Amino acid sequence: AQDQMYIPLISKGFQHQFWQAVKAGADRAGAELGVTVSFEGPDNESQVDKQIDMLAAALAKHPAAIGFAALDSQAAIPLLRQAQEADIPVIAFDSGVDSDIPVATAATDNLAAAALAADKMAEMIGGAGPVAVVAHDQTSRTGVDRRDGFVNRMKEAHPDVEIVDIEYGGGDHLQSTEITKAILTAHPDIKGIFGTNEGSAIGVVNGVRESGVKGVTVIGYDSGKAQKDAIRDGLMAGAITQNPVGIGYETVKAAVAAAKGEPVEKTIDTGFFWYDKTNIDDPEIAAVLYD
Amino acid sequence: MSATGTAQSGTTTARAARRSGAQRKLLAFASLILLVAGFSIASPNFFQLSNIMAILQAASVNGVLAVGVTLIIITGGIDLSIGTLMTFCAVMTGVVLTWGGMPLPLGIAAALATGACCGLVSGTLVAKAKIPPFIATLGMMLILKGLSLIVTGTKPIYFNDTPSFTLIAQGSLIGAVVPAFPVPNGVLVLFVVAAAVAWILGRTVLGRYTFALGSNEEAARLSGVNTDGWKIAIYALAGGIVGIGGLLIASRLNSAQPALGLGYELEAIAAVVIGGTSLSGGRGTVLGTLIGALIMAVLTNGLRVMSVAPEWQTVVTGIIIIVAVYGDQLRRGAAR
Amino acid sequence: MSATGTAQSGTTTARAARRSGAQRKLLAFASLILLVAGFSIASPNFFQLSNIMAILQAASVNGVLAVGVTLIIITGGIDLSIGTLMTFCAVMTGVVLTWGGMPLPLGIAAALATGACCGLVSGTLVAKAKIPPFIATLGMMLILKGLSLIVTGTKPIYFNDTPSFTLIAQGSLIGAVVPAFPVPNGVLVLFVVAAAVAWILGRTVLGRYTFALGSNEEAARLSGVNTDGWKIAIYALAGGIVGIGGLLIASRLNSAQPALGLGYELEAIAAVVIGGTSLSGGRGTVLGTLIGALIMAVLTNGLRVMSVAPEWQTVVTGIIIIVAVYGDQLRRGAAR
Amino acid sequence: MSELVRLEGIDKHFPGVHALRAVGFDLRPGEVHALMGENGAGKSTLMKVLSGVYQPDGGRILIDGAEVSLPTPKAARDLGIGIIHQELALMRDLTAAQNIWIGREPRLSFGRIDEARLNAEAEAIFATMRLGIDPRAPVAGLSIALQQMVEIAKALSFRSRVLIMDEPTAALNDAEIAELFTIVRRLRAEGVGIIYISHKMDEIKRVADRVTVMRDGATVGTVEAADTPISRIISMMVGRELTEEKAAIPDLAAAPAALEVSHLSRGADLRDIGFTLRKGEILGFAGLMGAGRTELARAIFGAEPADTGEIRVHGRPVTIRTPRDAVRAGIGYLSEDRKQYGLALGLDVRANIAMASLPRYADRIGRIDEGALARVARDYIRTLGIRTPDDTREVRLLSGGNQQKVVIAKWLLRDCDILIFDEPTRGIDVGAKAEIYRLLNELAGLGKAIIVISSELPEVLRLAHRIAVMCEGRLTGILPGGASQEEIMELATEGMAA
Ligand SMILES: Nc1ncnc2c1ncn2[C@@H]1O[C@H](COP(=O)(O)OP(=O)(O)OP(=O)(O)O)[C@@H](O)[C@H]1O
Ligand SMILES: Nc1ncnc2c1ncn2[C@@H]1O[C@H](COP(=O)(O)OP(=O)(O)OP(=O)(O)O)[C@@H](O)[C@H]1O
Ligand SMILES: [Mg+2]
Ligand SMILES: [Mg+2]
Repeated sequence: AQDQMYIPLISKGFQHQFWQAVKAGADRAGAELGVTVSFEGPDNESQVDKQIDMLAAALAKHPAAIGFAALDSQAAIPLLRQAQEADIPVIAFDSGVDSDIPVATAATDNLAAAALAADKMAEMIGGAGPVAVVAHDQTSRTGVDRRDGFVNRMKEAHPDVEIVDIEYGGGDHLQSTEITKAILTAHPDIKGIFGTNEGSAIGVVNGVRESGVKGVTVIGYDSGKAQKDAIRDGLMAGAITQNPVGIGYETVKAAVAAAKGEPVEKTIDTGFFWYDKTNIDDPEIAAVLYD
Repeated sequence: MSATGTAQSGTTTARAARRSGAQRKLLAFASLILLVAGFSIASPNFFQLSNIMAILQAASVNGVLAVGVTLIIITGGIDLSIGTLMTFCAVMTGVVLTWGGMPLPLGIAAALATGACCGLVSGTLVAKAKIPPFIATLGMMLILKGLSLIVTGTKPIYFNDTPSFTLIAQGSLIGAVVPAFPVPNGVLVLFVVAAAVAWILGRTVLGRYTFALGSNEEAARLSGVNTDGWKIAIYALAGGIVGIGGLLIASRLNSAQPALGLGYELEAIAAVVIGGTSLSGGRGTVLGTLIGALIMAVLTNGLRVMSVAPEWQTVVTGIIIIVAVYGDQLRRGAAR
Repeated sequence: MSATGTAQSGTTTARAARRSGAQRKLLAFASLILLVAGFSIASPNFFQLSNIMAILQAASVNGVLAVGVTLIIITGGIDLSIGTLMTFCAVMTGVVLTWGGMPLPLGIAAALATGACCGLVSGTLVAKAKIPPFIATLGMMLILKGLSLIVTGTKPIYFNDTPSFTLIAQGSLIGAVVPAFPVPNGVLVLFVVAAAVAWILGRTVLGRYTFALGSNEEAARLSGVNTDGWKIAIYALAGGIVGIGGLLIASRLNSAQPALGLGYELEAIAAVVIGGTSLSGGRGTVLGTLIGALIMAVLTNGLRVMSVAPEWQTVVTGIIIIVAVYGDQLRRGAAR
Repeated sequence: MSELVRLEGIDKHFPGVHALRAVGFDLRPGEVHALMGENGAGKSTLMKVLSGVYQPDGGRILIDGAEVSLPTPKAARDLGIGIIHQELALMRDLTAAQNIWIGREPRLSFGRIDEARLNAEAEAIFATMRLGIDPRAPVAGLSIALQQMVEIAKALSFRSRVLIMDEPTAALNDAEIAELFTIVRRLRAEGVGIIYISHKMDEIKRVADRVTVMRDGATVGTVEAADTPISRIISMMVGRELTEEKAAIPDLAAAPAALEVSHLSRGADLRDIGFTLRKGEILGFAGLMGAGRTELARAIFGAEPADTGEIRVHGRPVTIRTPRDAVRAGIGYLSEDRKQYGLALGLDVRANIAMASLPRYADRIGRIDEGALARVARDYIRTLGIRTPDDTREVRLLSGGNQQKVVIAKWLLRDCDILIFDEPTRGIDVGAKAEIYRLLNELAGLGKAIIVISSELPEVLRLAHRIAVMCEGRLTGILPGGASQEEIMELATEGMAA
């Protein structure tokens, strides 16, 4: 097995559906290209140092290349430099690394994706009214980008939509449920709520359902069975999905190419998509959804 | 003559102790009322039936976990594994109901049995292998966390095939009878569990030995009590109760989320301690734990309803936990 | 004759006691060696200088936190706030160095002072307000978590303007002298801190009172010891040590990450207990804690290097923690 | 006569201690067999072997002539062996009745406890002991004496054929001791065999039929109590003759006052107490249990400061809010409950002796001079005859009496001018008692001012230069050293609601 090319992917997590989809894509590429892929990430997106330790352990294994989804790109620079010195190409995935060390980046533009969610939200609530955000994290790149992408777009393009509350549920379904119920209590006139990842979005759906409030537009992020069901049932108006399988697949593909010394594209935009009741079964969308 | 003197002082002390105990509980209750009153004044949206129900509902999972761990804390132990055990129980219910396609009662039994078995393991590690509870349950916490992910393949298990499953926490038996009072079943479950455990603690042999273990385990052993056996039984019982918590959360989320659970243990333990149960064992009440869980739920909900910035919510929660226990401490000091 | 008898048996006991104590430590050390040996056989990549250094580096932050909390645990207390305090100290260093543009020593002083002050607050809550350590430090944990986010505005503070800052943990003084042995400074710091605390515990009045508090606080108080004062001092010292941990992690990450820290307290406490320190207070060693922290770091790294699936890593870690402590328990039982 | 219990060649080692060396012992039905010996002689260890707590390394245990093994306390109890342990083994958070019936609760269906019956039966036992303890009172709220009574009640409730009493009277006053002896005699009449351990020599003559003496883990011999003089038993115990007589009472009228207490009050426990303690004086405090002597000592020492009142030390007024203030003012306090308040049981002998004087053995940066500490610790181990292998042994492993000596050593090392000894000889053997008496006299001779609180009147009479008597929180009078027991008792019960 040692003869096979070995490529570890250090992600931002592994327990969540999203990361499992990335892993699935990476595994698929690994199988197709005949390389060994491992996939690992810390428990939550604040554990920057745990991720660094994982990167260090990965380097110790003398891999052919490394895939890395930096929780904090600056913090990882010394180890990335170490990789560079050892001639181990680094592929950034999910979000970029502020450095020229990664030879390629396969990522979603979370800011733009969340802005799209804002546009959809504004459209559905008639361009005005109070809305809230249940975000999954206050400090991580993805949490911040999705929140800011949504909030800034509202401010710029939909000034009559007021963001009355932003809360953080850690992506925990239950916490996000309670948060949503509290938001609905505090702002009975709320028109819409945006949940910034799968756990948050499901929490919002649960919260709205449990409090029995009608007419709140829920927009989610990512995919998953519960989210797809909610969209089909009309509990969720729609959601943004990234292409995690594609991210994983492209990352490994680029890593293999880089390890072989072949040229790779500097940025691989894996894209994002809006999906709702109407297009959920389109082949193009169904391909990027996962559960 | 000395006998009468003694008798008098004896009775007085007992009466004083009982009175101060009741007072203390009343005062802990007062903290709760104070919080509720404060939030009601601060936000008109707070004191509404729907929000009160939301708070009770929010307290239900943590409350059940806290009631379970109260038993263990009274023995002088601690259980860090309750959060991930809750999840593991939910997962096993999912395995039985969704994967196995079995009927609901078997799913419920699966959660309880899983909880009890894991509790049995923890209890055995503590009682027989003499591993300190902190470490035994820390190990179990990690093991169960991993097992949930392994069993599910890190994917949630949904209960869509068992539609009645969501009724466990979300339906309202009481609401069906008294529509004006739609108490969710989850809350009902919490109160039933609390009442049952209070009864066990106050009336049964198991309860007596729970206090005895926490008060002076060696003395209990020298008195011929099978301390190891009872301790294992108590951990198993607590595990079973955590299994009920697993059912509640799975029912509320209509799914078993394998990555959930870490951190729930501290919240439950906090509720227990706020409720006046001593971490050094030997004393504690279920009613106190219930009030503790409610205090935490009111606090969290109230700060959110007031739209306090999330980072300040954390700070205020920390301060209020300290202040609540400080108040309790003052009262105790005064009683002493 | 009885006198000589006593004297003789005296020396034997003392020697036996010393031997069993030394044996125990040796055997805890043996667990560590066993783990290292196992991983070395299982994976050729494990036992390499660079990986050993990575392990030591990984152990350094947790090790420093664990050494700090060892002091508190020996007094019979516990500190759940060390994780978020570490972060808060890092943040304050960031404020002083990056925002304030002050020189490096002031940044270091800021971390230590922040740690000591917060320790002082915790200590005062415990000693004066008589709040159980679990609750006092749980409250502090939440307060400090919130404060870090508030101070930073939830954004990391980078130390790019103070390039030498990264040297605190990442440079290698030893490597500069002995290039074949590039021990990172973070590791050096860990060993220096451990040696200093071991000295304090073993040789000074503060150390003696640390044990006395954990063994019987009331007896110490009735001997005229200012127990409250010393307890506060111990919490403050532990806080200062956590401040060092904050410096190390900030230096490793070249940034103060405001959301970090939750969960680190359990890991540190686990290292302490694996190292043989009793959570009920009165006994413990820094050497044990050091070994405990190394065991945890070796375990985590080794499983990763062996490419064990992450969910299985968790399970195996849980099992090994239990087994390690069980081994220690067996030895103690035998020694008893 | 048939034998109830026979122990043959019992051997028991602890790490570094050969606690029992081929001990033999026998007990007949209907006798009280006293087991005597110095602190650390191995009495409690032998009894723990007989009650299934410890497993012997060698030897045989015969019950009714048949060899048995006693792997657990329960096994022993099932054979009819009950024990009152020397160290209180109560669950402080449970009530008196709950403690008595722990492990044998009367049950209803579903594992429910018949609490009413439990309390009623406990009350019945208390009634036979002529005690008015409320069975529903949590044990933590009872005084040590009452806790001891609960232990005794518990042992009685077993209706054992063999009842071991390990120093049951250490914490009792005379009235209660008399009560206990009534019970003992009744049990003896019922054919129960009783093994009775005590350091109070007069009790032998009062209840014992035979006496077995142990020394250094071995039996010295067994004698009939009736025809053996106490002095003979003492010399068997300590291996030499003890001569003790009361030292002459010095005339201290001119001596300067060391401690002056005036109008000291705290709630209902202490009411307007005033007295003067002179340099070189031993002031005895007598009173019934609960009279408030301990409360007074704790108030003076700042453990639970008084509400009002003035304390002067060497003529200067001092404010004492904490024990630290008291120690700084030169006051030392040896509490009546050494385990809870006197010792850090998990620490070694040296650390405990040093506890009150540590700063004196440290330099400016707080570094301890262990060498010097070890030297003084060994000095005290020698002069007080503390039976310990060395000064680095954990105190919890010492026998009770030796633990007490460690506390005494702590205060001697601190070199206080004023020493308050609360029940200083509780659980201490005759030899050591004599040494402590000698020591107290010596200290007084050196000009120390000493308060001795004791529930044993003979002890007060023997030691004190003057005797203060308390009753219900008030100081009812101070008598000269030569006072009679009757005079003291009169003051001790003065004004009590009879
Ligand atoms: N668990 C133990 N471990 C080690 N040594 C012990 C233990 N228990 C007792 N010893 C030692 O055994 C000896 C006998 O102790 P034991 O308690 O039987 O004495 P004792 O005769 O009851 O004394 P006392 O009158 O003071 O109660 C002592 O030297 C004591 O230190
Ligand atoms: N049975 C009891 N229950 C509760 N408190 C008691 C009891 N007996 C005594 N006390 C408390 O102790 C106080 C006085 O007891 P203290 O121990 O000071 O008396 P003492 O004279 O030292 O007697 P002792 O011989 O027991 O040491 C009482 O005023 C009361 O507050
Ligand atoms: Mg004894
Ligand atoms: Mg007293």
